[in-house]
Amino acid sequence: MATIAPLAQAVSQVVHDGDTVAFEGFTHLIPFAAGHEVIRQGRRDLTLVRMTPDVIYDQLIGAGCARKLVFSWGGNPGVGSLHRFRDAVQNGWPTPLELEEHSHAGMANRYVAAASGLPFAVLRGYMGTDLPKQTANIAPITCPFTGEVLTAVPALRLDSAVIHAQRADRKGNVQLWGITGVQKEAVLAATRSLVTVEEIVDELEPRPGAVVLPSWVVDYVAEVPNGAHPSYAHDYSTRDNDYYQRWDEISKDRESFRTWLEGVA
Amino acid sequence: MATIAPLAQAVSQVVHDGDTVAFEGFTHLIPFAAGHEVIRQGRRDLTLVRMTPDVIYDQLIGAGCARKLVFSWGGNPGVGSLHRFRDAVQNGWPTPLELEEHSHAGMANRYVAAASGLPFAVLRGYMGTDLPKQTANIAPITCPFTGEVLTAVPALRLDSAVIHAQRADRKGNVQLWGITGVQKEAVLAATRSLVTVEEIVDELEPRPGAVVLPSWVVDYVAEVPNGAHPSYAHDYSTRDNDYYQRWDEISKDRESFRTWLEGVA
Amino acid sequence: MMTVAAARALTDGSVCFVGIGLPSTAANLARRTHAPDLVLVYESGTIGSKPATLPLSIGDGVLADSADSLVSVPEIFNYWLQPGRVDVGFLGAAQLDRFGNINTTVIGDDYRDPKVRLPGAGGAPEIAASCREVFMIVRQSPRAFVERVDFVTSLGFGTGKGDRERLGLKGRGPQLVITDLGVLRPDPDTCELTLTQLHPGVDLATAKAKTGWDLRVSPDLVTTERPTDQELAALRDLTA
Amino acid sequence: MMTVAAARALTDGSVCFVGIGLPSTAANLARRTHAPDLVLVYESGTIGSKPATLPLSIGDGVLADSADSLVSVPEIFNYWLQPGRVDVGFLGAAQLDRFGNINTTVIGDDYRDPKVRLPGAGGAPEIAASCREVFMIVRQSPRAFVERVDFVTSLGFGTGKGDRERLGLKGRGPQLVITDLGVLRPDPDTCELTLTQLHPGVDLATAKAKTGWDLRVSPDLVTTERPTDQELAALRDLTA
Repeated sequence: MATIAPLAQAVSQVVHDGDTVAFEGFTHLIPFAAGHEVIRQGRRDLTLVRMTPDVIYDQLIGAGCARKLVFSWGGNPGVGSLHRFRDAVQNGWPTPLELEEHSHAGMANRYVAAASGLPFAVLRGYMGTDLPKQTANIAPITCPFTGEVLTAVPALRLDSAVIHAQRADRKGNVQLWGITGVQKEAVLAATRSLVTVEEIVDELEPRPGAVVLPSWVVDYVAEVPNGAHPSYAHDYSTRDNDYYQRWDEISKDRESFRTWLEGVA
Repeated sequence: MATIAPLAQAVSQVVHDGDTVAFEGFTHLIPFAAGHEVIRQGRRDLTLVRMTPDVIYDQLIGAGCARKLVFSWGGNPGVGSLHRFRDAVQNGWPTPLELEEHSHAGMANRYVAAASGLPFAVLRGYMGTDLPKQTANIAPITCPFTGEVLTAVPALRLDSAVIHAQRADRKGNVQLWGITGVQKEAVLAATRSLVTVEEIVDELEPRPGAVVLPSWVVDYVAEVPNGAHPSYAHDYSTRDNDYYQRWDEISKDRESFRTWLEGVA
Repeated sequence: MMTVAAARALTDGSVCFVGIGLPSTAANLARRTHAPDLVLVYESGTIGSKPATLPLSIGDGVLADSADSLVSVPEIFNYWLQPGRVDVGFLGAAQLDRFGNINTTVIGDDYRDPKVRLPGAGGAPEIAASCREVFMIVRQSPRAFVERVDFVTSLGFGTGKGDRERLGLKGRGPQLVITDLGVLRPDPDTCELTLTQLHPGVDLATAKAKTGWDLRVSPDLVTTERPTDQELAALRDLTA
Repeated sequence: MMTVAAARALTDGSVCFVGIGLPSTAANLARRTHAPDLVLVYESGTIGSKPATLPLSIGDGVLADSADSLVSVPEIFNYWLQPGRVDVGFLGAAQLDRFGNINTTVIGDDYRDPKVRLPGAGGAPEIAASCREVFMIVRQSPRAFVERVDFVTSLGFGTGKGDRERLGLKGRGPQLVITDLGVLRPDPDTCELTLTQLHPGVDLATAKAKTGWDLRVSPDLVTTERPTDQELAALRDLTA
């Protein structure tokens, strides 16, 4: 059963130094507040995992929390590049960042394999690209029935997963809707999980398109209204596109980033 | 785009002699009316596919439509055995019935592989059981990363799939809710598909838990109110448990079955 | 008695994968007595169902309407059962042998020409493989409790201790067999099913006579406690 | 002009896998002009989105609210893209070579020490592999249109005709490259991208100068028709 706790306590219980951790969200419901708490708690040596590392990952990388990034697309959606990510990859600032790079289809299937308790997943992917030359864990696999050669990728098992959702009930059952991405898979792939929610309610009224994660697969729930800002929570808030634009400016040089970072702590 | 047509026409377009065909439904939304139409049209040599072949498959088998059954659990749910199925297997009446037998997990993953355009699926399954001795298409597969041995099953590609749903709109987009089983996978695994629906509406209003199949993956839609009877359509009808009980009596001997069959035609 | 004994075996807060029939009745009885937070998972895709009336099939609407979460059939097997998230899998059997192997496929030696064709595997092989523990409910008779099952539909302990581990199965296998006469548990050293409990009024000779193998009996054989008034009332309520 | 030309290339009723930016604008323009039944699929899991305003990201709420069906990200890749159900995949590129290979990963020869680190693959490798056809929208410049891409993120025709078939890819690859200067199509015999169309007011010398390889020109080179008033109005409406 999930424990309902304040954000700082929940983060300290779930995200530890050296963890392989995903803060998932596909443009929608990105757990920014939890990410900022990880920065405040000074976590180090994280292997950050995400299909679409965006501004929150740029912030975690710039703050020196990460040693490795496992990902498939790293950018500031609709704006451009992630400057802290680039600075880490190109110049090793503030620390070098190891990369493990996949395609979206590969990453999604790696989460599915982990959520399914399988050691690997099979897909039609990566064929003819240079990705397998740079990423060790992409392997050919032969169909035992047809002889066709496909691609295998290993399960993406996580120490911890952090997501944001619209609601939880008092027992810790979690409900999210709108674009739900790979959040269910990330939670099911993780040993420890934390869900920040817009609000805790008495009862989760059924909703079209809603995903419900039962309390017994969630470890911590923290009530953090607007915890996805500047991303959004469908039916609660809209995306703060200005923030994403401003981030381009803030993150461009190390000095303005440092000033921003002092504001978080 | 799906064509909206009367049941008889839709069935004749979708289900052909010799087809590998699934009439899917997991206790709920079983396409009985379409199955009876297949009996009326006198289809032969069908390879019937389903996780839970129940009364409608007993009827199709007794009527001599099938030469083979691919399945994981064949019974009259809550009542007992399928007598026509038993008579075909044990006595070859009215024609011998070849069996290809899997577990639910195997069948579900075979549908998933076909829906995903993959030649096979991987699962933890069948280990230590006698099923692989009797079913040719279960094979060991080794994880290229860990060396662990798992089980592979081939994709279950269908010539035709028939399901029942609550609603379609006039463009042929289909909406079903409640227990949705493997119906999406069956339609996506098939070359041709038919969906019978309780009603055709102007607009599909979003519903909690609803699966929507867009018109462009459905071939035919036929409006058949109560087309799942004696099974049920969530929010439209309840399961006719008496029918299932009565079927036990009707199907027990060939004579009473023949009388029933004359009533269908 | 069988249903009450099965219900008692379920710990509050645990997650239980339930088939229809006696397992479903037992699990719902447990929910209404000592285990209100028992999580019921049905293979039709309902997670956390809280049916007010007993479902007649695993696809009943009442299971869907009262569920915390409703998912597809592939998802229930892949995301929920396969990774070992379920504490207890509840199974029945047409035949069961001394090592807890289960047959629900065919009676007779020849699969191609069976004496009796049974429904088949359903979800059982993977329930037996992946749940942390398996509880079984089977009526005891020499025809059901056999020396060797005609067909291994779902694995218990195979030929004895160590087989499950060799095959890489994560669950601990059948830990409890509840019959109309008593309760059997696997011997910790050999994994042979051993009678550890007799229901009130049942004598040992009957239990042995209704077992198709030379039944081992635990030195600590106890008698099952009689159903309480509360249990009987809840059961009546449920099956009314 | 680039957006209008791209929109025109989309056939009504076809299914289009759309990335954000110009592809999304072009697809929505097509929906508002000649192709009202164009089906837009976004990798965030929205199938049949009909946004009233242009989305700023592929995860905008407007895409979810207006979709016929909303599915998970694994499902969109596995059930919808991978089996080849999508007619047209729309892609951009940082670098593109004469055989339509795409780079969105790194600029520079050394992956470990790149000159410029780009966002990476995203959905593109499998879009390029599995869609029946791929349309590309790329601004023409010698830095973008290169002899050989520094990194093959997504495969076009590899080293030429036959490579896709040898790798078992089902889609036909890049069939159309729309630039700010004109349109390129693969030569049927060699699969080399060949200029088949120039936009109004663009001369051939400019197109050649802005291409980093020795650009082949079709003998049947035509001029793109000017945007109609209706197209321009719809585009203004969309981007207002």
